[in-house]
Amino acid sequence: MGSDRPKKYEKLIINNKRLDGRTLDELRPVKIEVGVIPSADGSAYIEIGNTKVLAAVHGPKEMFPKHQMNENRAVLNVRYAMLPFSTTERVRPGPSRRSNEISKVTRHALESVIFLEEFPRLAINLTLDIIQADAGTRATAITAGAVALAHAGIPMKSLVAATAVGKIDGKLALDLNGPEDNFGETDMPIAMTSTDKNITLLQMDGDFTKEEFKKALGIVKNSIEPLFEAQRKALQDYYK
Amino acid sequence: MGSDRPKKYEKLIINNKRLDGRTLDELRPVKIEVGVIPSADGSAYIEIGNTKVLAAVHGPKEMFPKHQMNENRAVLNVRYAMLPFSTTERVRPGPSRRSNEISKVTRHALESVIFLEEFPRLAINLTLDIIQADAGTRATAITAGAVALAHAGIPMKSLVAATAVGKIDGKLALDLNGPEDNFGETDMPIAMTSTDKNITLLQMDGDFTKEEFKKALGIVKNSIEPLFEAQRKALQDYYK
Amino acid sequence: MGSDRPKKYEKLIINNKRLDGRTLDELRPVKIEVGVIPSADGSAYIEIGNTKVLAAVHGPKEMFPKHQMNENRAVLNVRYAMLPFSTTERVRPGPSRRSNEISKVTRHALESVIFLEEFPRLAINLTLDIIQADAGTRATAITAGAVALAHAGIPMKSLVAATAVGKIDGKLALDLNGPEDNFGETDMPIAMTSTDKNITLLQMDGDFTKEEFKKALGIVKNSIEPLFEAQRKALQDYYK
Amino acid sequence: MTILQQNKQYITENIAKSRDDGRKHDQTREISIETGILGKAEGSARVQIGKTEVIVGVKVDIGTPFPDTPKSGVLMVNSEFSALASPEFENGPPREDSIELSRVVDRGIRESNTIAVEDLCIEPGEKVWMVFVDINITNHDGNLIDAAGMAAIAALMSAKVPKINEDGTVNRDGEYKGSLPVKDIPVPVSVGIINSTMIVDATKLEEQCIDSRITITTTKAGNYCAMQQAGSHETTEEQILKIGEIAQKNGKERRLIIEKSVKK
Amino acid sequence: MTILQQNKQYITENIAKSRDDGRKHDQTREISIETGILGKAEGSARVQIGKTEVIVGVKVDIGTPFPDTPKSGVLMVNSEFSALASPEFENGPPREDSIELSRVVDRGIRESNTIAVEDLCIEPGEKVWMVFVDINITNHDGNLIDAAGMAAIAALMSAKVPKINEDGTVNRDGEYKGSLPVKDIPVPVSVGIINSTMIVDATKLEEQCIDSRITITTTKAGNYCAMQQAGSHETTEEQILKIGEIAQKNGKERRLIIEKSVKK
Amino acid sequence: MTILQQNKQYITENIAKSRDDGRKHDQTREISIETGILGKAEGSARVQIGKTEVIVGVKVDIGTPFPDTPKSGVLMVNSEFSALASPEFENGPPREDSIELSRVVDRGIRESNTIAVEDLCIEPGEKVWMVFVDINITNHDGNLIDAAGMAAIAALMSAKVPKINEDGTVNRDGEYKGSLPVKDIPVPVSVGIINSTMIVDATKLEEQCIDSRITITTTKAGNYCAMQQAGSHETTEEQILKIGEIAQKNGKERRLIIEKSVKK
Repeated sequence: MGSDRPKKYEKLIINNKRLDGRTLDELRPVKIEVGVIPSADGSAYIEIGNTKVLAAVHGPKEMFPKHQMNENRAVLNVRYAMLPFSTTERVRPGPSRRSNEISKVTRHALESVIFLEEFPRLAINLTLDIIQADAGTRATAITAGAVALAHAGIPMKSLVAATAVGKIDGKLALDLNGPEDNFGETDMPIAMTSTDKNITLLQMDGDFTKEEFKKALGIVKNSIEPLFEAQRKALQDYYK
Repeated sequence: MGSDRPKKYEKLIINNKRLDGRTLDELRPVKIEVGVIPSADGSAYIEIGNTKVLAAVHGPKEMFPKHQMNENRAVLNVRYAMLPFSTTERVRPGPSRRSNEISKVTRHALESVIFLEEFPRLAINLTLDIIQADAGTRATAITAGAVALAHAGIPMKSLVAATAVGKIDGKLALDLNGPEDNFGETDMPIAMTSTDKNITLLQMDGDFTKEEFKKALGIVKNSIEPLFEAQRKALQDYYK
Repeated sequence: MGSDRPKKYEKLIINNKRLDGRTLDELRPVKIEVGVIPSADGSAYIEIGNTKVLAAVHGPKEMFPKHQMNENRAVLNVRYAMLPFSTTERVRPGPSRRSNEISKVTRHALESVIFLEEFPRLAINLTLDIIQADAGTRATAITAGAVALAHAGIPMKSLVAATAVGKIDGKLALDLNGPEDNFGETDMPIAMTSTDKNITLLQMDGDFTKEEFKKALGIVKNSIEPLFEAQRKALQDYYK
Repeated sequence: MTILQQNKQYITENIAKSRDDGRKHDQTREISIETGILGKAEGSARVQIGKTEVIVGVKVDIGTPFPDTPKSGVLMVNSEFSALASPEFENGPPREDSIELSRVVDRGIRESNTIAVEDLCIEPGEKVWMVFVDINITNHDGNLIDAAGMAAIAALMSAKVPKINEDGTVNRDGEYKGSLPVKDIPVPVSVGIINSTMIVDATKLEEQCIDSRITITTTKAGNYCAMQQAGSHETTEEQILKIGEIAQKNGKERRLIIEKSVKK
Repeated sequence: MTILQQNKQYITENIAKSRDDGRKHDQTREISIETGILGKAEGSARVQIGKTEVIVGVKVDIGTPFPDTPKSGVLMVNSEFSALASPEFENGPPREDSIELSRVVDRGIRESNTIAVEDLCIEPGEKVWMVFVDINITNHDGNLIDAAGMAAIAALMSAKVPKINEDGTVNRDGEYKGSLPVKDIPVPVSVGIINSTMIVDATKLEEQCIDSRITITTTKAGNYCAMQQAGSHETTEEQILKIGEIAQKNGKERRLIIEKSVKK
Repeated sequence: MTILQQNKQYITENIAKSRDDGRKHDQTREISIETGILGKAEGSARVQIGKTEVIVGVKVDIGTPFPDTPKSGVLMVNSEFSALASPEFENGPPREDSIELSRVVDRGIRESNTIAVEDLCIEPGEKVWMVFVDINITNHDGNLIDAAGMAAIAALMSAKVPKINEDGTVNRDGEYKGSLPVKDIPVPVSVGIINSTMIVDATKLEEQCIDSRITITTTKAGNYCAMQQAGSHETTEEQILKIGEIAQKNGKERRLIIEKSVKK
């Protein structure tokens, strides 16, 4: 947040439009494809703006290692990884502290909608590979993960989609892209259920007054629907 | 041993007194408190001079991993660690070759007085965190560990306490402090049982003639009693 | 391959003789001794030129960790390691990507001649320590490994020996030594069975035309016999 | 049913009416903070919230800046869950929880600009101050993030910057240039939701009954600078907004305790 | 017998006559190559052989040369077997196979002098180009080495070298000096032997029946530049020589597909 | 009772009268030392004590001094317990024992000032000699520390320091400046106590019966420079003093063997 800005990003909002032409409460273009990984039980490919993610589900299957088994419900394992070539600076392969934390919050974001109790002692493994990163990788991964789980036939109460709302040049804006994330003041990733718009992921970095926070939550709630539509359409297209 | 000395440590002994005012066979001030960690089965906090250690015992409890279980007796696991902020230069978190070796000799120093055969197949876990290090951390940890084991109700034949005897400016001195350890010639950590003054830990670095060695052992034997008294008092105070 | 050559290696072949006096299809001197490691079930020490390798076999014995057990046959575990002092530049202790790959191809090179199906659920462990490295360490290790397996009484269809054939100064040459490996164009390690001269290891780096490749294979086939003889003699000498 | 399961059921069923230890839903256990407790660290603090205890040490050293930020010092927050603190930490500490805790504390400090890394520059591109904040859990009875967050900021506020010797090394003889420049007092407040009831400062036993935990860090100005939701249950917008208010109120109270502890 | 065992038995018994998917013994599944698919990598390619899919990204950065080769840049080939790609990769990826794959691909490129590391020198002893070739398996249906090898060379051929900014850093705004100098097109061809029958481009199921696998990499000139045998069965000299010919023929065909994919 | 247990019982009961292999209590098995056995190491030695065998290689290289000791070279002692040497080393080597062994050997060398690190300075703050002493256990039949300690000092005494090339790199063509400056000959002697009986040079089987092991390293002058007690039994002051005398006597004898091995 707030490092030295190159000239071309001196202003991120001009005439209430952002540099990529979007309005302040507009999502980036979204594209979702289902069933892209034949050997997985469920899979999805997603593009949100320039962020590209592959999601695959294997399971429900035997838990390994066994001592992590839960007698009463399935365990959801989530592995989020930025591939080495996904960003401007090469990412060292292997888990990092950042990817560990994101795997955890992503797991929490999706667990609440899965009927895990239907598969005691089993594991559901969700792998999320960030192919290309341009802000919002965890939100994009969650949106893809929910589709891959549905495609795998895992019973779910609801879909989940995620995006971010932030503050750039002092104004609230939905679904930050790369430069907006780098040079903006605040970033708040949020995941919501499709049924009730309940919140399953909430993180925030930066600065929000109480009023800004309330308004930011409202923007997401009012503008997230296209993500659910894209999820449903991708699943319908697959089964057509 | 023997690196360049700053001016203030040019002489470590003046008129048979050390820089902190102690005589050559005098222990540093000792303070022990029992039961400082509520969630542990036994615990102790100790200060010996400026060295500060926390000790906690969990167990006897199920052994993990199972394949390290001993059919005939309990296994004592000892984890000695210098916390990152315990010394002038920050210590990298995680085990080191040094802490591995000290964990081993500390385990040996305490095993001989525990009736391990009373708890076949179980584990007794002793954690020793060095909060602040000013020479003698392993000796101080052993002294604290014995108290924590007693507080946990582990049956023991005897208490064990430890200190060091060294050679500074050519003279034998008991319980070296930081500068004495850094600029002295020899350091010999020793642990003894309270009942027979038998030796359960012996290490030595530096230079001792046969006569110095004999004299050094005698100094410890004659001057270690205050440590046992402090241990007993701490345990009594706790149960008062 | 092909880095800047010091003066003394400007020519690797003079009058059809190599710098160490060998002809192009001549092996380096070989020396094998059996039973050098008393605590192992089978062992061998080998020198091929200046390359020196210790091989030891433990087993057949219980598999650890158990989940790698094979119900139908023994598992051959191979550990190839360059000791830290084996080369001009010190080698960091511990497995590397290179040693991992070599352990794998070495395992493959030997598995085909062992009656693994005679020992279901068990492990045969082969350790190969490179004491001194002067080209051909994997080939030398395979030749030693086969002898150690035989010495351990593991039933085998055939012996296996390995060497390399390469291209130096444009000509095919057998069993490259250190400078020939460093300054030559091509290196092809090969392992063969003693019974049928079948191939159980083949790797190649460099440049071979189809004709060179065929000729290279022929050179090995025609000149490898002394290695089998040395293996047999070492085993006979041991049992004498 | 195991005793633990019985306890959990009891707590879950009764939480709307009363808490196990008699506290009000928005009541924090007694907080005690002591700073300057460690002789070899440039800053330090011990925080106790009920039986939960955390020690933080701050080490200040000279290092080289990262190539892409030549004028910025380095702030590192690390945490270790010592096997001392809980029987559950013995078979390997909970890596994921430990990473999350340190990252949430780190973000609170970083995003509130409490430590401006530009202030830590000594010589651009060559030498900067490196500030290590090491969190050590000493006893775990719940609410570790709040305890760690308070201990971290108290330790930073108590920290001194050493003088630099003539040969460019850090003076380790106890001579200081002054205090570490600390601009804000970020305070994390974690709220647990059990069966739709919101509680502040959950004990370890209560945490085992929690559906969701939301941590919100507030600044002196009362603004939000970091948030983190955990747990596998949904929360509603209304709950989140309410938690924001709880965090402001409790954050303010705790900030006073922190300020007092550093002054004395 | 499990279904897998039945499948394996069926394949093994019938392979001399016919392959499961009707292909001829020396026939490769349909190959599709797309380059320039990644916006943040200097070079990239996706290769599909049947259902097998591999993505390779090439990152180009400035670094310091190794002390013993001050005039040489650095080429690094790395591979990750993502848990995405196969149920077998989930309990820890097959480290040994992953290392072997990247080393075989690396040797094909290195030994054919495709990238001359001397061409990557910027300032001897000080600054060189570092080229990272990262292989990611996206779906595993057999023949990973061939797919990875083709993707790696296609990605390198499509790669650009960034301009250097005035302050010596890499230009990351999409301004390029030109293409990465690529001198050859090494192509690995793997041949599996099942019951003495040689097959090209084995599927995952076929690979489970394989006695031996020999991979031979050929250059534009049709020469061999790298070989690797795997599997615990012996092969004969005749088989190896035959496989050399198969590798030449198939290598030539695949090279054309690669060249076409990069030109478009 | 297993055979091992029967053996242990037999040894324990009879040790006061006689040892399994007929040796006297203070008698060491036959020692054989050979130096200069490795062509690529600057120094090397193989030590056999009975069936126990240890190889040590010394590598000498140029490196940068640690910032806090700019005028001192670096001495590193490392040990690997190869899976070769014992069936017990196969499921992961005994890390703790390996660390202890190398640290006890290291302390013997370091505390006796055998290698004065100041003598290893080439250019203060810039370049120093780094001496790596790598211990490799080849066959384990007990008394590893003594064998390793003897091999380490013999290898150091046989070690040469390479010439430095004009470009500042180490000459690796076998041209040497001279011997490594070695000032003392520290010798560790380990004494085991079984049922109050003290024995020197325990075999692996005897080690399994040992209550305590005390290792004392002596210098040429007969002084003690390093000690290490192991084992979970108490020892008395009298025992320790007696062991000191045993270490002096045996150390003197072994020192002669080492000296002879290096001279020839």
